[in-house]
Amino acid sequence: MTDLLITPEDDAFRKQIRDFAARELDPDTRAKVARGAPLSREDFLGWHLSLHAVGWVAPSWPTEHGGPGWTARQRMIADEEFFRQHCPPMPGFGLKMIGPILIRFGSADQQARFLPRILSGEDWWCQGFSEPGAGSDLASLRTRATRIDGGWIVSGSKTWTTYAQYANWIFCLVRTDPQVKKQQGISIMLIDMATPGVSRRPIRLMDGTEEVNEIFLDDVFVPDALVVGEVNMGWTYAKALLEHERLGIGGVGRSKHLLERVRGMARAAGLDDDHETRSRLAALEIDIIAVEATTLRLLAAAEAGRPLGAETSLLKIRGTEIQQALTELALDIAGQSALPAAESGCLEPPFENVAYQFLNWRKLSIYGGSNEIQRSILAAQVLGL
Amino acid sequence: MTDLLITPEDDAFRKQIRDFAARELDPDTRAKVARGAPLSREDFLGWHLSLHAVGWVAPSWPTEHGGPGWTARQRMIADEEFFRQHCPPMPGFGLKMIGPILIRFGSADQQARFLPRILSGEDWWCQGFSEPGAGSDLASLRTRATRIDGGWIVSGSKTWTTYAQYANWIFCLVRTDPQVKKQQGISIMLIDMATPGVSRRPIRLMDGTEEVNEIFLDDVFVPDALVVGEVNMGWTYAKALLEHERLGIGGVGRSKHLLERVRGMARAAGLDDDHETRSRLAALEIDIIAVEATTLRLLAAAEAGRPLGAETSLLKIRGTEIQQALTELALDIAGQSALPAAESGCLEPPFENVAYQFLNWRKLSIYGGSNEIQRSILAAQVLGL
Amino acid sequence: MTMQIRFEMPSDEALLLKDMAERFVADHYSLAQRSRMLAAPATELPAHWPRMADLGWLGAALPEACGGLGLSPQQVLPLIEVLGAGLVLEPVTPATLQCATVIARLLPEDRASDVLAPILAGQQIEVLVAGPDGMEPAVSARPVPGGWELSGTVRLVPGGAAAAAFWVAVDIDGAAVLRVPAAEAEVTAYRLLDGQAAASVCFDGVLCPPDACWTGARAALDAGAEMALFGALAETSGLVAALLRATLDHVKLREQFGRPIGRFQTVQHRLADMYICREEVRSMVQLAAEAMAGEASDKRRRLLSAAKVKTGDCARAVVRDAIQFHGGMGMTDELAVGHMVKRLLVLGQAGGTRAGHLTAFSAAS
Amino acid sequence: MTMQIRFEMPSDEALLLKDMAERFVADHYSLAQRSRMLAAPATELPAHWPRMADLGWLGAALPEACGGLGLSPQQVLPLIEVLGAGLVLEPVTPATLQCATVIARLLPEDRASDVLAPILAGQQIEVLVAGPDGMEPAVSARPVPGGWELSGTVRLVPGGAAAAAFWVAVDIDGAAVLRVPAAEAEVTAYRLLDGQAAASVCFDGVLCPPDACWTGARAALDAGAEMALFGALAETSGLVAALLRATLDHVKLREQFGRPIGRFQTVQHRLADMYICREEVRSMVQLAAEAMAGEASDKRRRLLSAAKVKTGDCARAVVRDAIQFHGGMGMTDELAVGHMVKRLLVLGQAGGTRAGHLTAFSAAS
Repeated sequence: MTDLLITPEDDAFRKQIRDFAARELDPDTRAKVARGAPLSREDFLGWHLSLHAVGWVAPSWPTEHGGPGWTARQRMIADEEFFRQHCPPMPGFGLKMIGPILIRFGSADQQARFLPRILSGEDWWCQGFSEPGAGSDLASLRTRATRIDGGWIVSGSKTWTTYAQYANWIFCLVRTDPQVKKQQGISIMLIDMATPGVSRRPIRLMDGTEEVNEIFLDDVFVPDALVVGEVNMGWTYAKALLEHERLGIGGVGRSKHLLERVRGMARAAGLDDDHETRSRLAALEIDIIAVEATTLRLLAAAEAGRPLGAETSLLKIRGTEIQQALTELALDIAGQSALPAAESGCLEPPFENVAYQFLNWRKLSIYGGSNEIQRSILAAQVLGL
Repeated sequence: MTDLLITPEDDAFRKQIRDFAARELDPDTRAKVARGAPLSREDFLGWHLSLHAVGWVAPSWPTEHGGPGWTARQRMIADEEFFRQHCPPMPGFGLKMIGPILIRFGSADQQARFLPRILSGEDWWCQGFSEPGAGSDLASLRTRATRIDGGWIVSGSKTWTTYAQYANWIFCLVRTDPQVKKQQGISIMLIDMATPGVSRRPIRLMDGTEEVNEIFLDDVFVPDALVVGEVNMGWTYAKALLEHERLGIGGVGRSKHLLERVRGMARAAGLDDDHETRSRLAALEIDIIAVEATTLRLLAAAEAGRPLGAETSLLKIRGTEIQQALTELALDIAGQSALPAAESGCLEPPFENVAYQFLNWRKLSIYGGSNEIQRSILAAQVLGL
Repeated sequence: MTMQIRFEMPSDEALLLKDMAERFVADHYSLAQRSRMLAAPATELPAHWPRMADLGWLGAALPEACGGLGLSPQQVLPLIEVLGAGLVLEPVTPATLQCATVIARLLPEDRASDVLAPILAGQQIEVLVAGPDGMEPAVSARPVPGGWELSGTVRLVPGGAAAAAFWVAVDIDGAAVLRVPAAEAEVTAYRLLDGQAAASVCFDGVLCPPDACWTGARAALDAGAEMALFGALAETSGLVAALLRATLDHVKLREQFGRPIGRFQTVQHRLADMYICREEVRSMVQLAAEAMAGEASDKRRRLLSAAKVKTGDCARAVVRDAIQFHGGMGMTDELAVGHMVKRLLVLGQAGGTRAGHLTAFSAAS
Repeated sequence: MTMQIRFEMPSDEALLLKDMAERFVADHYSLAQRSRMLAAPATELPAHWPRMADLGWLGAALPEACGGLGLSPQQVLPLIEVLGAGLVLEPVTPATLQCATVIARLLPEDRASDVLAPILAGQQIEVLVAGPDGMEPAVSARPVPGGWELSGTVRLVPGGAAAAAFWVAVDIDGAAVLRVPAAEAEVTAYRLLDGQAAASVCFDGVLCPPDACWTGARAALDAGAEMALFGALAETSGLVAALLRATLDHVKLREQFGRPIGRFQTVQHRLADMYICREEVRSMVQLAAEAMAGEASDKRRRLLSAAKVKTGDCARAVVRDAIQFHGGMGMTDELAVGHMVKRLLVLGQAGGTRAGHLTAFSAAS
C-alpha cells in the first residue's frame, strides 16, 4: 500500500511510532486486530495504558492538558502506523469527544476532575446522543431534564450506546428547555453510570456482538456542576464536537489496514492472480489514495489558514464507501469459508471475521450522520443548494 | 444473444419477419443501421413503404384501421427481428403516438382524413409537447390558444421536435383554458406545418446532427375540426398516449442490436479474449435478458387480465441504462479510433459511429420522462411513497 | 426440445401450496419461535420436518411415481419463495430439491420409491455431498474387496448435521454416487451464520458395498445441482421481496426531520431501485424455472447462470439499502431484516460463484 | 530522491499565470469566437499561439536554461486547468509539455535552446510522434547511406496538423528520436471530435541525416510521456470543475414542477457526488504533479497511473450527470457543456487506457 506521508521528517516520526508499537503492544491483542476480531475491554485498556505511559494517548489534546504536541500531519502518520502495526483503534468517546468538549467548554473544575482520569484510563466514557426513533435527526431529542434545586432530574432513553458495558460515565444530550425550537434548549450533561435511575440493556446485533446498548434514565439526578458550559448550549457544543478531528473522518489508516488484510485473504484463497480480484483490489487502493490525497490537500489548506468547512463530509462518504466495498470484496474472496457461525468453531483464518465485519461495518454509512445526511450537508453548505 | 421468444409458433412467425426483411430492406439503409449511423428521411420512408405494402407498418393498430392483427408477443418478436435484420427503427410520432390517439379519441372525420395518410407515408407527423424551459414538466405548458370564431389562434413555441424537418403535420399540446389548474385546460391540436405562422429552427446537437428543432407558432389559426376530442381534455389524452406501447419501452430489440454491434467491435479491436471486456459484455447481456424476461412476465400478466400500471417505468429505466452502458463500453473498446470528427473522413468501421452514438443516446435517460421522473413514478404509483 | 418460455401464471395447486406455506410461516416462524428452534442441537431433526412432509412439500418437485407431487419448477417456485422469506430452518432445498432429485433420477423407479419413502414421510433427512458443479473432488473411492473404500473430508454440507445418510459423489470411471449411512462417517455438526444446520463430514476409511453404488450418475448429479441452484435462487427471490416489503413498511412509518423518511426523494428513488431489483430477480428466477422445465441443457444452464449472476447482484444491492434505510434498527437481532441478510449471505454462496457463472455464461455466448 | 508530497499552495507566479489565463479565456474563447476558429483549416497555426508565447505559457514547464520559466508541474497545474476548462484549441500539452520536454531532456543545452527558440517564440509547432508509453512501434528506421530511412504511418498525432516538424520515436539499438520536417512526411490533417487539430502522418521513404538523430532517448521519452499524461489530467481537472460549476448554475436557475431543480433531493445528492468527483480529481492530479516533481520513477509512475484511473472514472461520472441535469439543453451545441463533454471524451483516451493503467498500478502493488 502506497504511503503519501514520507518526507524525511515523516519517516523519522513514523519509525518512532512503529518501534513503540512493536515493543509495547500485547501480542494477543495484535493478533485479534490483525484478523479483524471483536476486541475486549482489556484489549483496548492495555493499549490505552501503554500509550498513556509515554503521553501519546490523546494526540489531539493541547499539551497543557496532556497531549503530545503532534502536528495534524503527525497525527495522521501515527494513526496510519498504529493501524499498520495492528494496534486497537481506540474508542473516541473520552479521548475524541467529551475530552475535547470539556477542554473547550468545560469548567476548570470539570477539566481538573475528568481530564486526567480520561488520560489514565480510570474513566471509560460512553455517548448518549441517539435516541430510539431519532437516528441521524439529533435535534428531535426527547430525553428531558426538569430543573430542581441544585440540579436537574433527567428522564428518557438513549440508544446505540457503544461499549456502555465498559463505561462508568456517560455524556448525554438532554432537552433542558422544551419551549424553544428544536436545536435550542439542549444541554450536555455528565452522568455517573452508577447514579440511581441509570440502567442498561444490551442490544444484540445481527453480527452476534453486543457492543451497543440502550440506556434508560429514570429520574436521574444531575447536579449543576455536571452540566457542561452553559445550559441550553449543548447543540452548539455537540456540533463543535462533530467538527473535531474532521480530517481523520476518512479513516485512511483503517482502510489501508483492511485492504492489506483482504489482499492477504486473496493470497490465502489462491486468487492473487485472479484478474477480477486484482482489479477490484487495485481500484480500491486507488480510491484510498484519493481519500488520503484529499485529506492531505485539505490539511495543507487548513495549515495555510483556510478554515475547514463542511467539505470534510466527502471524506466520511468516500471513506465508508471504500471500507464497505472492502468487506464485500472479502466476502467474495472468502466464499463458503465465511459461512460457518462464529460460535461453530469451524471458522478458519484468515476468513474467520469476514462475515462479522461485513455485517458490523454496515453501521459505517449509518452512524455519525448517515451518508445521505452527509450528501445533504455537502449540497446545502458547500454547493449552496 | 439469447432469444426467449422461441416456441414453435414464435419461430414460424419470426422466420416470416426475417425473410421479409431480407428481401425488402434496401441494402444501403441496412448498412447504415448496422453501423449505427444517422438515417435520412429516405431511409425511413423506404422501409415504411415496404412495410405498408404488406400491411405491417402499424403493428399496434386495430385491424379495422389497418393494423396487421398481431398479438403483443408477435409485436415483440417483430420488433426484435427487425432490429436484428438492421431495419430502421421507425419514428413513432405518427404510428405510435398521434395515430393511436386519433383511433381512441379522434372524430370519425379526423380518423378518415389522417389515418390512411399515416399508413401510406404521405403524412409525416412530428410532436409538439416539450417547450423551452419545461422539459419533463409537461403540465407547465405556455403555448396558448385564444378562441375565435370557428377555431383558435395559437401562439408559443415547442422544442426538441424530432425530425420536424421531414414533417408536414405537427400535433401540439396547447393551453386552451388559462384559468384552471396546470394539468387541466390543455388540448391537443393538429397543425399543418404549412399554415401561416409556423416556422422552424433546427437545433444543432453536440453529436453534430440536427435531428431536433424548435417550432415557433405565431398566431397560427387552427380550425375546430383539428382539435382532438374534447377541448381541455388534452392532458388526459396525452397520458393515455404515454401509456401506449408500454411494454415496448424496454427497447429489448434495440439493446440486442447494439450488444451485437459492440461485440463485433470487440472482435475488431482484438479484445474478444480480454477478460474485462468479456465480463462487461456478459453482464450487459444478462441485464438485457432480465429486461426481456420482465417484459414477457408483465405481458403474460396483462394477457391473464391483470392491468398494466406504472411498473413499466422500470423497463424504461433499465432499458436506457443498459443502452447507455453499451455506448460507454463501445467507447472503451474503440479507444482512439472513436476520436476523429465525423467530417474528418478518418473514421473507420466498425468504430465510425461510436462517439456519435454515445453523445446522441444521452437523450435516452432524459426524454419521454427522465429516469428521475420514472423513479418518482415507481415510488408514488407502485410503492405508495 | 424447444423452449416454451411463456411466463404462465401459477396453477391453482401452486397457489394452494403457497397459501399453506404463508399460513405455516405465520403460525410457526415468528422470530421468537425461530430463535427457540435455534437453541436445539443442530443434529436433531428440525422441528417441522414431519409437518412439512404431511403438507406434501418434501415431495413437491418429485415424480408422482416416486411418491411426489410431480410439480414443475415453475409450480414449486411460489412455495420455495415463501419458505425462503419465512427463514425456515428445515433443509428443504438440499434434501428434497437436490438430493431427492438425484435419487429419483439415478435409481430404478421402485428402488427410488423405497429409498425416498422415509424422507418424504418426514422421518429422516438425506443429503448429497457434491460440489457446485455436481461433482466433489474431495471424496475419492478406491476399489477394495467387498466394495469401495472412501477417503476425504467435505466441509459445509448443507443440511448435513441431522442427515441419516449421505449420497456421496465420487469418480468411478466417471460420475458415481455412493450411499453412506451417517453413522459410518465422522460428522461434525454446526450451524452457519444464518442458523441453518450444516456439517463437515469425514469419509476416511468408510466401506461402501457394491449395492450402495450407482455409476453413470452424471445426468442425475447435474439435475441435482441445477435443482439446488434453483432452490437457492427461489429462496433468494422470496427474501428480496420480503426485504423490500419490510423496508417499505419501515420508511412509511419512521419519521425523521419531521416527516416519514419515505417522503425524502433520495429514499423514494432508492426504494424504486430496490423494487426494480425485486422485479428483475422475480423475472430471472421464473425464467430459470421455465428453462429447467423445457429447455435443452446448454441453454438451460446458460439461463441458470444468468439468473445466478443477476439475482446475486440484486440481492446484494437490496441488502445494502434495506439495512441502510432501517438505520441502526436494521443492524439488530430484533428485526427480521438482519436475519434475512444473513440468510442471503449464505444463499449467495450456493451453487457456485458469481465469477464462475459469469464466465460460464460468457463462454457460451 | 524522497517524495515531498506536501500539497503546497500554488506560488504567486502560478496564480498570476492562472489569472492571466482566465482573462485570456474570457476575452478570446467565447463559444462564438471558438466556433469561428474552428472554421479555419486545421493546418494553420492556431490563432493565439503567438500570444500564448508572449504570455510565457509555452515555456512555462521548461528549464530556464532552455528559455522556459522553469516551473514545476505543481506550479503549471493551475494554468493548464484553466486552459483545459477554456477549451483552447492550441496544442499546449502535446507541443510544449510533451515534445518540448523531450527536446530539453534529450539535446545538449545549447542545441536544445536553438531548437526550442522558434517554438517558444510562438512561430511554430513541433510535436512528438510516439505511443502512450513513450515508444511508437509503428515507425521503424533502417540504416541507409547518409542516415536513416523511415517507414510507417501514425494516426491521430495530437497537434500534428499544423506542425512544422515531427520528433519521431524509433528503435535504433534502443529508444531514439529523429527530427523530421513536416514537409518531408505525408501529413493528412483533420480535426478530432472536440475540434482539436490532429494528423495522420506517413513517414514511408523519409530520409533522416545522422545529425537529426538522438539515441539513448528512453529517459527523455518517458519524461515526455509523463508530461503528456499530466497535461491531459490537468486539463481534465479543469473541465470537471467547469462542468460542476455549469451544472450547479443551471440547477439553481432552471425550474421544473414549480421550483428550481436544485431543490430536489435527488439532484442535490448527485451534485454532491459530482462535487466529490471534482475534489478527488483535483487531489489526484495535484498528487501526480507533486510526485512528478520529486519522486523516484517507479512510484511516480504508479501514482500517475492511479491518477489516470481515478480521474477517468470521475470524469465519466461527471459527464453523465452534467448532461442529465442540463436536460435537452445539455445535448445541444449551444451550451459549453456539450463541447466540454467532447473534449473529455478525447482526453480520456490520452496517455493509455484505463485497463492498462490499472494493470500497471496493480502489478506494482
